[in-house]
Amino acid sequence: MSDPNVRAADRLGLLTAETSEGAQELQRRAATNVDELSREVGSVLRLDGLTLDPTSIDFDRRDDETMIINMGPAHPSTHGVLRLMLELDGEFVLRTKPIIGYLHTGMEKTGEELSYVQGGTNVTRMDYLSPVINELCYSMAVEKLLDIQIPDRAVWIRMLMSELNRMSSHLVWMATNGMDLGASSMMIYGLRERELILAFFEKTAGLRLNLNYVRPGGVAADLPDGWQDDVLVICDTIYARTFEYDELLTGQPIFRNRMIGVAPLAAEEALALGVTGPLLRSTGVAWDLRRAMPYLAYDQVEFDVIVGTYGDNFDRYAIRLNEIRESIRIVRQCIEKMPSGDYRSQDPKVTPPPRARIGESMEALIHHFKLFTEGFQVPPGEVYSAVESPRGELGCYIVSDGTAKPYRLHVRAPSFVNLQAVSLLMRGGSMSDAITVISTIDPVLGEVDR
Amino acid sequence: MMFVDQYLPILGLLILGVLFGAGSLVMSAMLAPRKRPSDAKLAPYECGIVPEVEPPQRFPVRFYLVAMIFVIFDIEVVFMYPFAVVFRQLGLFGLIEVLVFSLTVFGALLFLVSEGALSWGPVKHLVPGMPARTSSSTIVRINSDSDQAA
Amino acid sequence: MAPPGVITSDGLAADLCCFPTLEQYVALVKSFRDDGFEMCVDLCGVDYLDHFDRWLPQGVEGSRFEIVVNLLSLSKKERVRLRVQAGDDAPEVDSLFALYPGTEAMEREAFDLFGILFTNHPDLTRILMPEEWEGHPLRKDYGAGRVPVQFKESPGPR
Amino acid sequence: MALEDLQHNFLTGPLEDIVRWARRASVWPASFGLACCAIEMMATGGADFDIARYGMEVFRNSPRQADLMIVAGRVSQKMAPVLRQVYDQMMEPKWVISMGVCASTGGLFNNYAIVQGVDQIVPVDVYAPGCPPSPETLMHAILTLHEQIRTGEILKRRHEGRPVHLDGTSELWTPEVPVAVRVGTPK
Repeated sequence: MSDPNVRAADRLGLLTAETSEGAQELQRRAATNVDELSREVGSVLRLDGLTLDPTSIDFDRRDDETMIINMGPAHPSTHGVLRLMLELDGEFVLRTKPIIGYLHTGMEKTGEELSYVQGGTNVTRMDYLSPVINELCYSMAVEKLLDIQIPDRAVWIRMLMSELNRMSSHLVWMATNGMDLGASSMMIYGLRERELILAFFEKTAGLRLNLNYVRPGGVAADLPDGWQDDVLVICDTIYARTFEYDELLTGQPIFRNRMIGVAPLAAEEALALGVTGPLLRSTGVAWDLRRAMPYLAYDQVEFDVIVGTYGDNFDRYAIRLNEIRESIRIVRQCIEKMPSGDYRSQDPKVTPPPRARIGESMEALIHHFKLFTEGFQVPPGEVYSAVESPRGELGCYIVSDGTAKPYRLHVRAPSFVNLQAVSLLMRGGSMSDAITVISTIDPVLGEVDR
Repeated sequence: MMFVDQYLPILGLLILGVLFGAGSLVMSAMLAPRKRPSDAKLAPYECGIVPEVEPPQRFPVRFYLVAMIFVIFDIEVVFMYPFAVVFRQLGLFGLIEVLVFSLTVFGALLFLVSEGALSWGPVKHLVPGMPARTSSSTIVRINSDSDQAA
Repeated sequence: MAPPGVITSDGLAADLCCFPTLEQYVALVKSFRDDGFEMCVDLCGVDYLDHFDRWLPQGVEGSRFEIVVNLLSLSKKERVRLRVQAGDDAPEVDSLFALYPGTEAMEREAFDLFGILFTNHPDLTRILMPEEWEGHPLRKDYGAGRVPVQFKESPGPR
Repeated sequence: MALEDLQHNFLTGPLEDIVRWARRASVWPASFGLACCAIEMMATGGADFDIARYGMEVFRNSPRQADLMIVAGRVSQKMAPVLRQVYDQMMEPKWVISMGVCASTGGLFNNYAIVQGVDQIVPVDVYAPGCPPSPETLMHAILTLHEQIRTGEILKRRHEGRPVHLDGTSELWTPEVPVAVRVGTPK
């Protein structure tokens, strides 16, 4: 692999032997150093107070008795291209090591080549289940750097769209979690409800996914007229349907058997691992950025933070199910309190002139042209802004050197950090638990690999 | 004569079986677009990864215990066949005999289950005294006024 | 609150920002942790090759590589950002694995994409790039690896 | 009257037509979801856009039982050998739909990490444009593939997938450009 620009085509010959990742893989016990071995076994964190391991599994099996297999990138239940190497003693998992990078798209490098105006399209493809929230985090960071205020209506539109996006992301999670546990009818219901939200996104932003709707300085376009009754229809149907899901899943013995008491996480372990979002709230820590560090207009809206009690899979399922209902409550309040006014800040540095004026005046045309080709200059400095994405705290760290392109764009992906809890949660569980653990952590590999 | 027509249907069935088996083999050989499978197709499928570590031959005992259960029931059924053919002539005596036989086999099953052959279920970490939880009873709602810090 | 010898400034974006030296780095993080910062939210590398003249408080001379650590206190609802100058050609920083086990993957990513070494890190291998990949992609001197696109200067239709 | 202009129907049709017609009817896709296009592929499999009407709702997870590989999403350099391995392990006859511009040409990400077009790794039959292609676009791509199967040769010798080199020359194989087919009205 001499020249980094060599495309895969020229090394096709030695391709099949190349799937092994050498040092990144799970090595035999003899070849792993002590810290790494204890981390993979998940014991470095497992506090002795929580003796959770059944006595029947002794964790220091000799190398030849255990089997190392990998739940590789092309696996139905790894929610994308996550590769997990598991050391199994028959059916029980002794060691786990996630190997990621199979969807690494070099987005942070591409982010440095795109101007601030174009940056949204790059960032929105990271967590492809909640694109609006990615763009929101990026735009808020840029606005903090530019130190500009956006009009009230834009704030409320952003909040409405990100809550709708949270609902659609949790619906996809309900669908895939049901499918992972064998309830494939849940897949059909979850995706069917999500189509309502995607139809509204298509009506507002023109696209179902990767909308590029939230931009630095406000939103791309105003809400379509008559949007209130669209959103009301969405809220009513999905609110009624959440009780159907509850009925479909919560009472079932198989579902309960595989979710209750499986893969618990304690608050200290979650904090030490830097885990955020529903995974952290399931351990009883009431930390939701929308409540703790309110951004947009979350302090003027009435909603509950859902916190679990036992920290196991069933709590994470219950949290996500109830968060859909909370999002519906927020969306209903957004409909009532939506202020009027312009949907984008009138600061000419950031917002292009309206289409109509371009035809008339030359300056508007030049201004429009310069803004979209070169983008706007951002004063030098650095900023870290964080929002609550359906998976946890999504942070965007931008360093700007005064030009129109960010000097360094780093996105703190919640799934990337939550994924580290895998070896801890799978410790001592059986293979079927491993599937539920991956599903309840809800990793989106687009943002894990960036 | 009686001898032939009694065994004729068995012969017919045998021929049909052979024909069907051979037929499908020949058809697939004829129609298959690619005769010799490439080495990739012979390799085991490990989610797209080419496995260098060949799977170990040693399997934990747990798998063999489950296999034992199958063997037990298999033998039981094999002995049931001749009984099923003549159970009318045997009458009550035959019935009791078979019940005794299946009870002894059931004893073997009980032993295996006590050995933990069937305890495969997901490993549960149940907190003692955990109530039966529903999706709304297991969560705590924190609204803005009762804002408890973490 | 910050221990002596560490220059703190309120930064441009109103977050508390500290600039510890390499020696004070782990000690400062430990003092923050005992001070109620329960979670290390983010750790990433930055390559300041083309932007050496960035704003730095006096007494801190900037180097090419920099490690930015983001700590979060859930009890006090505060964030603090630490920027450590990690050196120019062979950047080397202590690992925070002992204090915050959650930074293990972030440090591997900083090593993979920037080549910054972390002493006594349990498993310092690549995490995002293929194993035999040469070079650290996010460095400023690393080419973007662009393929000539058809309508620009490219060798004709593929 | 020569046999050619006889309007063949089910009874008198040649065996090849029937085999091709049968193959087209239930092409099972291998679930090879990578990125955002995978979510749209799931939505296509969902209730609203339902590809079950083409007999495709079963997303086989092992390549042994799959006929069609929908490469849904951007293929990174690390994933390229895995993609090739799964493709090799699929049974003949097999087809590939490259869903989305990232799979077809590297799309938005023209950088070191993404393989610029999956046709450098596996021979592609149909390219579905869009980022992500909406379920209707994917269904149109599937219908185009069905037309290709119905009218293509039955025992097409698929070369070992020699790749297309950057300089445009490819000694063994060039990606067959799908014939622009009017879908829906049978010939």
